[in-house]
Amino acid sequence: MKFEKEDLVKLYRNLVRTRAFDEAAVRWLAQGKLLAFYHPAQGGEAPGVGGCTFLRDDDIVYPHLRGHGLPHMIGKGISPKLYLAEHCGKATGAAGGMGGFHSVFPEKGALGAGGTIGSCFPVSVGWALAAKKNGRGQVVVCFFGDGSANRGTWHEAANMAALWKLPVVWVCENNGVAQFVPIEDAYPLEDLSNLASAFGMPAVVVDGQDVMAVAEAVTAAVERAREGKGPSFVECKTARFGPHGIGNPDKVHGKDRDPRQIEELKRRDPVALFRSRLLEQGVLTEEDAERISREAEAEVAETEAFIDQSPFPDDPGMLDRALYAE
Amino acid sequence: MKFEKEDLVKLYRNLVRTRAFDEAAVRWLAQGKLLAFYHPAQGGEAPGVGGCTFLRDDDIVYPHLRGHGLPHMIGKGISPKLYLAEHCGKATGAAGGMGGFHSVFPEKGALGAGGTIGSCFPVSVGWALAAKKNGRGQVVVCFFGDGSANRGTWHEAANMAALWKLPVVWVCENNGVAQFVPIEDAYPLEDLSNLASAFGMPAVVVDGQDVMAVAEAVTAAVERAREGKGPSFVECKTARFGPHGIGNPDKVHGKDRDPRQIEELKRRDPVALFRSRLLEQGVLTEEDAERISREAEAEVAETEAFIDQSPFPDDPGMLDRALYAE
Amino acid sequence: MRELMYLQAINEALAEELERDEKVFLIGEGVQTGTFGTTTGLVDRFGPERIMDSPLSETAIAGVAVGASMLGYRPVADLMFADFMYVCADEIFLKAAQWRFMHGGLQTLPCVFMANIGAYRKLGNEHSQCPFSLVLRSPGLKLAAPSDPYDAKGLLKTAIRDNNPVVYFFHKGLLGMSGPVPEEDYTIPFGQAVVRREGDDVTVVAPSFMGFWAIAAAEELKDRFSVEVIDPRTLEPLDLDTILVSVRKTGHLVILDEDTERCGFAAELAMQVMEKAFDDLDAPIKRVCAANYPIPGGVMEKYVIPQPEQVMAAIEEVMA
Amino acid sequence: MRELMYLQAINEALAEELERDEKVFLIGEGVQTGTFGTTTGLVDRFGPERIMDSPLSETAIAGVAVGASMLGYRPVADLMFADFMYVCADEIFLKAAQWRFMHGGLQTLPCVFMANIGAYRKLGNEHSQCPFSLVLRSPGLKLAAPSDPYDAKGLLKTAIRDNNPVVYFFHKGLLGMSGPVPEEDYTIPFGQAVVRREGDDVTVVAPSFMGFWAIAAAEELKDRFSVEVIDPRTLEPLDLDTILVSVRKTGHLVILDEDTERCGFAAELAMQVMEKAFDDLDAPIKRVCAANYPIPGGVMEKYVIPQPEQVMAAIEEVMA
Ligand SMILES: Cc1ncc(C[n+]2csc(CCOP(=O)(O)OP(=O)(O)O)c2C)c(N)n1
Ligand SMILES: Cc1ncc(C[n+]2csc(CCOP(=O)(O)OP(=O)(O)O)c2C)c(N)n1
Ligand SMILES: [Mg+2]
Ligand SMILES: [Mg+2]
Repeated sequence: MKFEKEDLVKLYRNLVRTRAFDEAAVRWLAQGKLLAFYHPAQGGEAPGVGGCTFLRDDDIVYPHLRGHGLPHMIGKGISPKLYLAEHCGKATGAAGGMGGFHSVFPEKGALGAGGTIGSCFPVSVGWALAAKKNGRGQVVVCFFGDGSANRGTWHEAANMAALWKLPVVWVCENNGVAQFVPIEDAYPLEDLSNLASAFGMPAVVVDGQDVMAVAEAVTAAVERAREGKGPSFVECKTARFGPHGIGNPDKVHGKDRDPRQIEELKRRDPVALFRSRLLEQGVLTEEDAERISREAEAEVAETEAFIDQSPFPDDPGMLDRALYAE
Repeated sequence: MKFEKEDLVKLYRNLVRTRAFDEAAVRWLAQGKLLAFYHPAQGGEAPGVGGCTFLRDDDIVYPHLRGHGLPHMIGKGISPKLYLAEHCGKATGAAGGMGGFHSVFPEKGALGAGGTIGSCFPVSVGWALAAKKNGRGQVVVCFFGDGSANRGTWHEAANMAALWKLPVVWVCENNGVAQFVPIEDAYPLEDLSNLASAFGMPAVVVDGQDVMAVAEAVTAAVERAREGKGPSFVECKTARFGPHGIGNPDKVHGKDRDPRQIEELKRRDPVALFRSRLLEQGVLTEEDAERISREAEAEVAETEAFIDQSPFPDDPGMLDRALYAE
Repeated sequence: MRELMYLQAINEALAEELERDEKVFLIGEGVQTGTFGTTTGLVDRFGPERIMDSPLSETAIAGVAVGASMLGYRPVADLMFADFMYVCADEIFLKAAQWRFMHGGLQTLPCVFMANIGAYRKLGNEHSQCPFSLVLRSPGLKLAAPSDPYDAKGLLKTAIRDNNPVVYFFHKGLLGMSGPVPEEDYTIPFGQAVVRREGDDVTVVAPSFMGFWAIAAAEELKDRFSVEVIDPRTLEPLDLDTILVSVRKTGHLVILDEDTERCGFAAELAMQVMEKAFDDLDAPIKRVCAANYPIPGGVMEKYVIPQPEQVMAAIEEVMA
Repeated sequence: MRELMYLQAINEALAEELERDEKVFLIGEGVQTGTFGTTTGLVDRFGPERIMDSPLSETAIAGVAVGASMLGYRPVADLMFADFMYVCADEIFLKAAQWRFMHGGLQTLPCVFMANIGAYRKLGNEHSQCPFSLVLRSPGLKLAAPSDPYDAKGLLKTAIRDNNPVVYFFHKGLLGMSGPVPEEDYTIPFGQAVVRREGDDVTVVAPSFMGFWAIAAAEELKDRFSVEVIDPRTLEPLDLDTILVSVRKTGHLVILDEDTERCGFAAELAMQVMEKAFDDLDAPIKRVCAANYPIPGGVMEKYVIPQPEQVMAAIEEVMA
């Protein structure tokens, strides 16, 4: 795929918006406005944003948990407003305030996500089988972490997808750690893309801090899937700048993660990297970049106002309506 | 490992005994003497017999379901008497008549087996971790079918075993079919040994109808594991001569398996193949071979008499004693 | 009316629904051949794209049911033995049951999980369970458990047309049972119990295979007690009204349940009856269930799973 | 006596048992760090071979517990949230629970599955369950559910020394609660309920976190009713005797259960009481449980999980 200028700007804008909303979510959690817990995306925005921004509306995304799917939803063109209202427990939220961090936007291919890590794989295969059956050329893109890749669900789903040449792309957001466990303690090889070889699936490893590299690799894999050639695997080497979840200590082996390592990681901030690249290439001017940041902040402010004005749900009748369909 | 003459004779004897007991089990099921169901080993005896005959007594085996573990138990030096008394529901059986097709012989490294296919993998990893911890040089050998290899339990267990270099050998008895589903409809590649590459585990493919080839490959893998070098994968290409279970139709895709294919398979009968090899090499004479067969039949007859004379259990107090340990 | 075996009735229900709605498909291990005969022959008519043999991967099979149903398909996932639900428990009990609810009720998941239940075949603990309460403790699922060919067909058709995940349990002891099944299209609404035998002295509620013994016991005891036998047919939704009407009439209740006793359907139903009709009860409710053990292999099975004598004893006790 | 927090009591129990018996080891995702503080710091004392961080693989973790326990080890598998038992259900409910039994009782499987239960934190359906009945429907497992630091320590030590698979549920709402914990070694026998508050009018059985509300309601209503509050501490084995003695005294029973109502512990206990003490009951038994829905995220949670007002209302109703 050849990216036009507006594609690059869109990609950048989505990255900036993701970062802005993610920071807001962290703030809101501290204020007690955002409910339950939050697992920030910071440092790991590029796989979701890069992997989703150029999908079709009817392509289907299984978001990874980082930012509770913010990068993926923003990439997919979904305004985070209803999602965040939901996460703040408001009646105006995407699930009427009873989903917590769960939201769906079916018209944009966001059909939800589960809370057990690794449950993404079998459900994605179900979506992909439906996509193959209906012949509309939809592709499913399933995002997951290095830790998620330890779950056995991967094996069954990957096998089935390869066997039946289903239109699904597996995008691994390998940030080298699963909550408190570094990948060296969870997988014996260097690259998780080796998992694909068990099923003869094509696999690539890309710099997951380079949003364009991600976009290119995922786009190629999506095209392949759309042509009926079956699944492939894209491993994005990415990073987690902070702790797993807000409130968790940022430790491995019971010890603080090495601050120098984190400094190192932060030097490859995906937003900053892409910003300088676009400035360098003259795709953006400093003013453009600042305007994009300002717009993102305005969008956040507008979202916050919307959330603040929204009531909490208070209708127990919702429960029955949500439990069973007619 | 260099096999001495007596090793070869032992291997042959175990093959012949396995076949004799397996045929007896089929007979007994038809007579209503053997309870529940039976999945004959015929055609697929070599992986279990070859893989177990040269293990240490304290090496641990997870038997595959073919023959409900007969090849593995016989290989492991366990008399099938108590196992078959159990399978016939008798109070003299290995589990007092309440195990059905489940038996244990802990002093011979037979710690039991589950009835959900694929549950062998996580339990084997538990055994292997214990073996590593206790430092006695025990090795776990886990036998499973091509169908079993579709289960996600494989992935979690194989990963953990490779990661922690556990002393376990994975022996796949690939007979090309899982109940009614041919392997082409269940796995996209030619060799299941490709599964090992996901974890950087060494893997070999051997002729599973050649009991010596199996014994050599498994012995090498066991030695490796015993030296602390971690798990490996042995794929044995083997066969199933009859239906999956007695009473099942022998079909794939709802159609009878091609009789020519079965004829083809039967031409490579592991017992007959080894017999001619040993006769050819002068390891056995015709008389030796016949004596071994007669002895096996005598053992079967003795076992049958034992079973016939044994009572059924009738003490409900067994239930409480079996449910919880003191 | 023509007679069909239970397994044929299931087969016919599948065939008719596959014919009626192209969104229906069947997936499972060896369904093209059919372990229990329930799916046999369908591939000849509907082809391998709709009668899908799958790898030995219950987790992925159940995942397919969950995922494909969200996109408008009506998958029927054949899990073979109900015991195997434990190997795909997340997919069935957290995903299928809860997906719609946890996302605010905006989606429908019209899928069916069919599985074989029941003991009495000496198959041991992992091929004999009747895990009603495993399903019932997960709201979001419906649960049908037919006890004859007529219901087997009618309930399966309803299950496939339902817009929610339905667990459909067919009993291995009933597979070969024959009974009348109309040729015309019919469905059986969920949540309608049926009174299998009328009586005035004692109510026996008996789902699935337990109905047999309820009827047998009623017959055996008919000179002493007039026994009313009720088959709930679906356990969720449960037709409590029919049961309450009966209990108000008889004042005595025995509940049969082939599932493990502890935290089972029998305890639940007893509690619901106590909550609604405590004053109508003339004696404590009795339950006859599988005792609180795994199901042993071999002949010891009889000490764990419900036996006909226990049913009679329970009726006598509750009437004593 | 010195005070410890509940999570510290758990941590200390682990430390003491790791110290006492070298066969004990801990395995789970990030246990070297500790999601709930319950395992934090242990790695410094016992090293990574005994405090084993594992891949994100509950199935393999549970498999390790099952397998290693057969060979004389005493693994403690930390499953993090109890909801995650669904992703390793075969290993816990068919293997751990049934392995000994189905092989004739010749082996012991001394392993512990520890997991965090409970709602009230708006964490949604997959991080808030309290799946008592899921465990109880599988005989072969024991189930401990401590409600204070003293019990948390004593029951965990008993669990680790028990020769059977034990599920140990600690409640997220209690983690930070402080209470007296002796310095000396002690264990709490399984199957001994404790009367938390004596009373004459009504018995309230309240496991785990529900004890709080039972006590609060008892206090609130003390001028009108004398409420006896019983904490069963272990649900299997269950100390039915203590409960029956109380019910025979009070004639009234309310059961609190944070698990989903349907087929739950409350129904089971009610049935057992009915079976043994029907004539001692002056009113129908009441239960207060999670309503038959998944647990919603956000504020809607309150319409599903038990609320203090419901406890009071149930006591008033049962006394009406
Ligand atoms: C089945 C299951 N096990 C454990 C958890 C708890 N948990 C949530 S996220 C997480 C780590 C995930 O790691 P990874 O997949 O690498 O994603 P990352 O957070 O690093 O992006 C864990 C252990 C869970 N939610 N579900
Ligand atoms: C979890 C689970 N799924 C399905 C079954 C039913 N079943 C028993 S054996 C078998 C086929 C196994 O195939 P394979 O592993 O290739 O072994 P083979 O019988 O060919 O030796 C099936 C589907 C089961 N027992 N457990
Ligand atoms: Mg990670
Ligand atoms: Mg096979």
